[in-house]
Amino acid sequence: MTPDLIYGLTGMAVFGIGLVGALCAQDRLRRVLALKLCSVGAAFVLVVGAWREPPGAPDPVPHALVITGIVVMVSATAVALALIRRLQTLEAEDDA
Amino acid sequence: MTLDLDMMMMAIFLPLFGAIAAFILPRAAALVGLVTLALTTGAVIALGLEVRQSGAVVLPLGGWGAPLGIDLRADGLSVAMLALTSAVGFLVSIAALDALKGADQARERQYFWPLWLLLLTGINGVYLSTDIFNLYVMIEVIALAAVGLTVLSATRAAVQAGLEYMYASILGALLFLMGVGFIYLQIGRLDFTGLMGAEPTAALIAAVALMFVGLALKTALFPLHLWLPAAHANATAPASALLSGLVVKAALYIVLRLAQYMPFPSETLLTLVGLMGAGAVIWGGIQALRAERLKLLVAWSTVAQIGLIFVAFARAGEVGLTESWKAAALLILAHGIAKAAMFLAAGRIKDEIGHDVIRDLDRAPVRPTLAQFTFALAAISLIGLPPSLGFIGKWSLMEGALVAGYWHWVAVTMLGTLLSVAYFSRVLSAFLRFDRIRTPVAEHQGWALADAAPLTLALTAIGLGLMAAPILRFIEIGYPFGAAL
Amino acid sequence: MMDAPLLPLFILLTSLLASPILFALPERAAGLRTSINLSMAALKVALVGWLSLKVAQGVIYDLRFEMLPGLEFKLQADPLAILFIALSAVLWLITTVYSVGYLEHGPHRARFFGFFSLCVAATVGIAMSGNLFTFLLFYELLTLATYPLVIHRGDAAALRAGRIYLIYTLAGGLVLLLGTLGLWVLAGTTDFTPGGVLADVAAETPLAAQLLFIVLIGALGVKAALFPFHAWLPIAMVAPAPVSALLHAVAVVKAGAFGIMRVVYEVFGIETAQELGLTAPLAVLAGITIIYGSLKAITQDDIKKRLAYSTVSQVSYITLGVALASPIAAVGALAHLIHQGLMKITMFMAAGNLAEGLGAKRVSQMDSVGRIMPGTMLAFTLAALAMIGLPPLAGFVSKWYLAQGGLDAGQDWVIALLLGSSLLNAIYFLPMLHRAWFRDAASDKAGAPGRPRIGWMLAAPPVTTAVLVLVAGGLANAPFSPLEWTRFIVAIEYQE
Amino acid sequence: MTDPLVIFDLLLALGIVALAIASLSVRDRFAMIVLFIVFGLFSALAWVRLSAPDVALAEAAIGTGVTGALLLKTLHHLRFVESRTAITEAACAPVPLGVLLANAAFCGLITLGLAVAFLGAPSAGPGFDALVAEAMPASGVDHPVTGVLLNFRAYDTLMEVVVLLAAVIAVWQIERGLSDAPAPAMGEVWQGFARLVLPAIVVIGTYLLWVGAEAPGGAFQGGAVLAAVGLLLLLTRAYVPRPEHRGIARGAFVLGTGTFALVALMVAGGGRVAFEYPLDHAKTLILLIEGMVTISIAVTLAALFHGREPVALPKGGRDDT
Amino acid sequence: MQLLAFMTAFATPLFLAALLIWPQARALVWRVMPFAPLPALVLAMLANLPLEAQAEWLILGLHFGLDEVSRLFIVFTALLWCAAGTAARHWMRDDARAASFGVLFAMAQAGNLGLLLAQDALSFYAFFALMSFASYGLVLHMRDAKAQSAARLYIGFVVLGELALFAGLALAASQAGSFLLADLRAAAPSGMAVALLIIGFGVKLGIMPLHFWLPPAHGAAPVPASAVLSGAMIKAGLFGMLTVLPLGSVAYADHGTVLMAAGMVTIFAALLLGVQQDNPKVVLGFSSVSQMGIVALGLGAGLMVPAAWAVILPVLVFLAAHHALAKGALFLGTGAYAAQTGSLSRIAVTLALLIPALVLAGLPASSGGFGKEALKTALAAGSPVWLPWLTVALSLSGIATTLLMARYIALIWRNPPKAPAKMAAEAVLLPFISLAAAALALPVIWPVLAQDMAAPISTAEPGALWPVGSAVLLAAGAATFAHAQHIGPSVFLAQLLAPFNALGARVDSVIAAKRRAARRVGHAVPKLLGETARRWRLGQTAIAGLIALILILEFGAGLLAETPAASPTAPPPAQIFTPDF
Repeated sequence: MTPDLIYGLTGMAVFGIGLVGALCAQDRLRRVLALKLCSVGAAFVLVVGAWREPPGAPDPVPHALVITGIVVMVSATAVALALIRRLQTLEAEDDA
Repeated sequence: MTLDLDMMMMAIFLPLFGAIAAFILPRAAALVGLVTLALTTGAVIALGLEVRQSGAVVLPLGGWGAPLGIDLRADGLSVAMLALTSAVGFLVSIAALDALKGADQARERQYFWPLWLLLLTGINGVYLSTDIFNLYVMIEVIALAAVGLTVLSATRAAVQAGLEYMYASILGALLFLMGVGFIYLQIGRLDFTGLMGAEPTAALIAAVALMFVGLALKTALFPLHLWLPAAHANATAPASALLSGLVVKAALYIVLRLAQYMPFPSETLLTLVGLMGAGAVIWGGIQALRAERLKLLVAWSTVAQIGLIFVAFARAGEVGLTESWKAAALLILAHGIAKAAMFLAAGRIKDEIGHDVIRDLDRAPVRPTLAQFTFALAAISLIGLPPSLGFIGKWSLMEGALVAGYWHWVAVTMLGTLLSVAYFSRVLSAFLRFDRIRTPVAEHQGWALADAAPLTLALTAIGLGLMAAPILRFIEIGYPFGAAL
Repeated sequence: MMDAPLLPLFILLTSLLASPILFALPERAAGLRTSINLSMAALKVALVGWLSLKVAQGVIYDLRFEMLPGLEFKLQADPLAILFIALSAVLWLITTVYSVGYLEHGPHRARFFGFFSLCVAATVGIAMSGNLFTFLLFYELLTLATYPLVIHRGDAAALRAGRIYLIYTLAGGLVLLLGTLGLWVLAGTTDFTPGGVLADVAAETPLAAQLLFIVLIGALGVKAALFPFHAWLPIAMVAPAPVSALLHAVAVVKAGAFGIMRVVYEVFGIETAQELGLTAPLAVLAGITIIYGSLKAITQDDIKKRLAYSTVSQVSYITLGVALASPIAAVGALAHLIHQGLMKITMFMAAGNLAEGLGAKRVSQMDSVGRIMPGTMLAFTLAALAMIGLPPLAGFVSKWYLAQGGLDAGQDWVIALLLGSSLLNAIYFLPMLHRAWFRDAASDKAGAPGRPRIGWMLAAPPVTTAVLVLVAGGLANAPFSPLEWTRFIVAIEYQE
Repeated sequence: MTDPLVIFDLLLALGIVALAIASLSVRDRFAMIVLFIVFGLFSALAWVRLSAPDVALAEAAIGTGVTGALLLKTLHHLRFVESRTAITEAACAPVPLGVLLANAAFCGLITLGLAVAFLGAPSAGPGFDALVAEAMPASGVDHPVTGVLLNFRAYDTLMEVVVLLAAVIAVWQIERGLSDAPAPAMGEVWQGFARLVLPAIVVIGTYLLWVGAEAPGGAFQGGAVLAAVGLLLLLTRAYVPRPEHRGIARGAFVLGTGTFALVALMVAGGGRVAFEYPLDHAKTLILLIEGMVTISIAVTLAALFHGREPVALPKGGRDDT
Repeated sequence: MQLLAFMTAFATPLFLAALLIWPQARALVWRVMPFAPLPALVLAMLANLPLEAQAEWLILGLHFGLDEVSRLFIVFTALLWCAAGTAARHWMRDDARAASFGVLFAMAQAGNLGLLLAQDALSFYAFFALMSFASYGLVLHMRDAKAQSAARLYIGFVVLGELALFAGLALAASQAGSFLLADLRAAAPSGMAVALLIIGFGVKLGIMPLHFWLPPAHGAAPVPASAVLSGAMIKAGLFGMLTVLPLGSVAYADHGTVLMAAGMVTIFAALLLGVQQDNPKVVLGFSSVSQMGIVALGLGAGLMVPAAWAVILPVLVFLAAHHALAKGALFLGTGAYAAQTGSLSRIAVTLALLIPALVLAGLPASSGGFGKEALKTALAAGSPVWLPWLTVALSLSGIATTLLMARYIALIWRNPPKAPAKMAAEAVLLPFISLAAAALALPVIWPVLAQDMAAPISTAEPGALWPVGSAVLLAAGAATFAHAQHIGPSVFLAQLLAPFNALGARVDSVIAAKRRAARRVGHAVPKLLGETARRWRLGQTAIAGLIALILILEFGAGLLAETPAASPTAPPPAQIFTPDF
């Protein structure tokens, strides 16, 4: 029962939950959020992979990758949210 | 300081600088774009000459070298894809000059160029990359730029399609990222070389499943294609041409690469891939037959053609994979060129006639003859009639399948061909029908610059069939991967 | 004489290069278009003449270009190719003259002549293909180039015809692709070699070879209008008369028949084909087509449709001659390739003249047309009599050799078949002649048809070809006549 | 085995999973976002526990902070539009429960399969540890993560900045000509708060950037914190973007990318390849890059939050900026 | 006693003829008329052979006799007269000239029966003349122009024939010095006499070129009269030759040659002439001519090679019986056909007519077939030079007859003969059916009847089908052609192809309907699928499903690869997706 095991499985769970959300959610916002959960799940895997038993220092490369991933994800999220806003406005204009 | 201009760096950085320049100088965006494209094309040509002369070339960025650093590598296939990208990109850019010239299109014009140049950066980056995490970042670059291009027209349908595309892109990329995580867990490194010797363990199998589905989602392989038709059909013509001709190819290329370097293709999985491809060929064909609008038809044809590429990939099973990728690569090249030509032509037709409802095309009093001719030529290549490159690709596909005794893939190919004849002939007969219009029809009104680019593309798609042997020899340079590393 | 190894390529290029130029010409540049057309056609005839002289001297032309590893684009000029090229070159010239006259004021002339040129280029390519792969390339090109011609009128009927034409021929092309691939996989080559390349395969896996034969002949049978793949031909007659002439006499059905020849003689080899036991069924199929086409022709009232069904019947003579596997029948088949072309093109051009000059499109409207358009109808009559097989016209020569060949092959039923077919030919052609010459037109026709206004460009071509029909039959034994050339070819194919 | 930390781990893991489920299943969208932010913070905590403070910082600042702010802004916009037009979201027909269940079942299978794969993978298996340790002296920095980000895998990082650039271009493109929901009403208290807090945040951000070379922290985290300044300025309307600021904004967006790429290219030559910093100047160059990138990131994130390109529309136009 | 029997045999008809003069008796006489030949028949059937009787008292002394040949002749002649009498009774019921017809009919009957019984030249000639001249009235009965011209022709030839016959008989008698026919034969008459006799009998027989009278006469006479004219009376010519000529003892090579050649010409010329006729009865007449040509062949062969006569004779007798029954049936059948009014009954009668027609044509295993084969066999004994020609001619005669019969059948459809208006439709049927049945049954009856003379027949081959078959085909072709000519070739072809075209159109429309339906389905199903997939967001499900599927497949394959012998019974799941090619 080491942390990597626990958090690794947590990561799987979070990824799975995010996937369910991404596939099932109807609400656009919720889908974005679900995708973000997926990305956290993926990040867990890398961070866990980098973890070493306490005396050892963790592998820095996956950390760097996760940071990159986070920034990439926020960019994608921003674009998706911009699309959602725009679409909502267009629908409102059409319906009005 | 002496600059050592490495052509691989140029292929990636030129578009990047171009994008920056186009972004901060909106008024000169078109000029910047064209110059960048020309320079990039030059770089790719130089790179191609280098590769042809000395085989695959490798650039360890930062001097570290894989696995710690990231290597760029150009072999025959990479350069072929780069060449496809620059050639198609250059001609689409020229066409875009005309397609976006409207007075109300100032903003589209302004954003098209930086987005497109960033897209080019991403695509070129994919073709030169040898690191799977780097690939992840690159496909995200592509995804964001492509979504931006998709919604360039800012209509409701386009934005809706763009949003769906965005969801699919993010999910696909995340699946890929998860796969990267598993690969790191298993082998502790992320470069292709590390992958090659790996044993197929559970973690790697999971990685394969995730990455393959993620890429299939990005390349819109049936049944994960649902986002594609709307996205490609509703974008403006040059954007559609880029999306259909180039963007989906990036993910396809990654599949090809991974298939070569990973313990990926078990026979079962290949059969599954082939079945999905067959499904795409049939379903895409049927939907194209039903499509009411020209661009939607073309978009569905993309779904079918991508399916065909996967069939080519799976045509001879695990054993034949060392050859099958060539057939797939030929089809990728053929489709990239021809589909770009076709979307541009469709855009021209829509612009001239004012709509693209197939049923009413023959009621229009103007007939953009050259665009129609271009469309027909592109259709010839997409159907796979000789001597087009599409034909050569189909020939390779069927030949391999026959040799391996996989008759069902031959049957699927033939069915796909018939379907494509059926749906393209719907359009062609609309072009050539004259009895439903009373007023004199204006046609053949001389040459338009706007038609030059699509026509050139279409003629290239046809003519390259004659160059198939050199192309095949070229894409084999540096294969297999390890040999030249 | 100069030696020009690229001569076949030049012949191909005369029409292949003409095509884009013609496309690019503006619609109103009629004079320039005509002069390009005619000069190219004349140049081609001259080049073909030169080429045939060289080939007769034994010069071998062989141009290769690798398209895929091991798979070549190959042009060759063997006597068989010359036979077909000569036909298409001469008839192209004539048809071009005719088309210029026919479409004098019609729409889409740039498009028409562009595709027309392309079509002939494809035909020449088919003739000179050195392997089945190259053949396939040009075969598909031919389909594509003829499609716009078939739907030239652009109305619903034309489009329907075009669609059916496209479905049939492209499906045929697809099957041919499969067959070519099969040949490539089985034999490792697709080259046309006298004596065939499949002897070993046939010995080892006869089933595969038989399957291949069926696939290839089936694919080619579509264009050759072999029963039951003939349905497109009568429907495609909605096309303008020069196009019909092209479809029926010069290019399309001939390409199919020519392909069957190549496949039987130079892919399988006549002996192998016989050993596989597939020539006899092919002969029977051809026989069925001959009779069926004639029977259908009898009931047609539309002149062009009647002629179209007649083509269905007549082209199968060629297949029959090939399938009989006798050198004498082969002479008949090859000669018929030429003769049928001459006869049928005459008739279609004459029919076109009737439609143009008098608006007569149905047999029932043909009363006394002979007196109004004597030249045209004389040509028509000559061709019809030749079709029936009256000596000394061209049709007789080919039928004679076919009958002899049937006896030679021990297939006596061929005699009965030919007699029956001739009888049927007579049944559907003679009433037309009777009407044309001996029946008075219905007197109450509004406004007596005065001198019809057809120019020399319409009138001369059918007369010319009719004269050729007479000459080909009458001087059958003269050197360089089709028949003589045919004998030369057969000597090669049967390796005597 | 009864390490108290294990119990902490288990509780934290449980909390993370529960928050993930809760944030997706809670009906109210505002609550959903709040729950997500808490989830993000919990995850960051977990990563601290896994000795990944850089990642935790980044996740807290960007993954949770900025993302949360973006989500909230979007929610605000959506509610504003809905309130104006009385249309409700999710107008499309609901998906049958069976399909949803199938989705869930498949996802469950996937999770199970991935878990199996994860358990089968080598624990604390091979990695880059040795390589990094070996290369660190030549990297020009002391903190390994920064070394990886800005030297070993600097190409990735450059492309990551490019992604940000692409995002901001795309967002400007998407939202062009779009009217904005009125900014959330920020009371006087907030404005005062902002005035007090802002300098502090700037200092923190700069510090983070600076320590990045030796300790956890760096361009992204620093940039995120600085971006928070921008957010606050925007929210409080202390700063209102104007069309004439566009040039500067563009410059700021591309500053990081441009500098990074230029440096990467310029160092090449004389036997060095791109991204191969001369050892003597490595630290300087990396600092230069980090600084520029931090500015870019901060401005870009703020711009992403703001959304639209500030354009002058004709009077009475839809754009209220 | 014997004399009385002979007298009754030929006097009964004479007596009836006399009674008819008396109007009150006519009804009764007509009723009895069918039975008039009965005494002769009874005599022929019951008498022990040879039977002779003399009446020296009558005229120059008359001799009657009955031998093997004449017995058989009497049998079929009497049968024919019976049938004709039955028919005549109904046929003539409302005829104004019924009485005169009856008288002449009875007189001809008396002559015919009498000549068969006569054994001396004088009585033979008298009966022969009685028959011939009485028949003139029968031919003339209708009194219309056609009948008159036919009768004129008839009487002309009768006169010619009687003259020749008389001269011939006289010559022979003077040469033999006796009137007895047996003596005449034994004396080997001179060539001249034989030639005259041949001409005399040849006229009756209708051998070319002496046939001109026959077809018109047969056509013009009323149906009952035609039946006996063709069935019975022309056989008298044959009988005359058999009795008078010294066949089997002396060779007359030239005469034989001429007769044979004439016979051969007759067979085919009659065909050529016959097919051009429009009257069905005339066609039947030509058929008789043609058939007599065959008989002439036999006679000619007998004249040339006496040795062969022994085998030829029975065959000729059989052929005579065969022709008499079949042709009689055909003539009566023509009447029966004419009497029918409904088209269905006409079809029935036509079908019945096919029986005697095919028998006459020589359908294998019918009397015609046997007769022809027997004749071939018999002729094999004759001149070897002629044999091949004869064989061919006989075979071809089958074709000729069949064609004539086809022409006949076609004509009764196109030019139906006329029957008396009020006649009962079934009246003529009975005699027709009887004769047809007799003709059909002849090969079975003959051995019983003819005893010793039946040998060549009962041993003969049943005959070949091809002459009849090919002729039927030819006739069908000709009929089709004629029909085509009639309605115009293009119309005909259109008619011919109409069913096929209709079928084709039907198939086309079915296909078109199916295609439309398929198109509807083809449009609806993808649309439905697409809509459902979109609404249910199946694309999303597919993502998860696909990953799960790959994981399962690959893990499964991995597990199996690790433990290959884990489950030998269950097939590895991998193979489910990878069929073994």
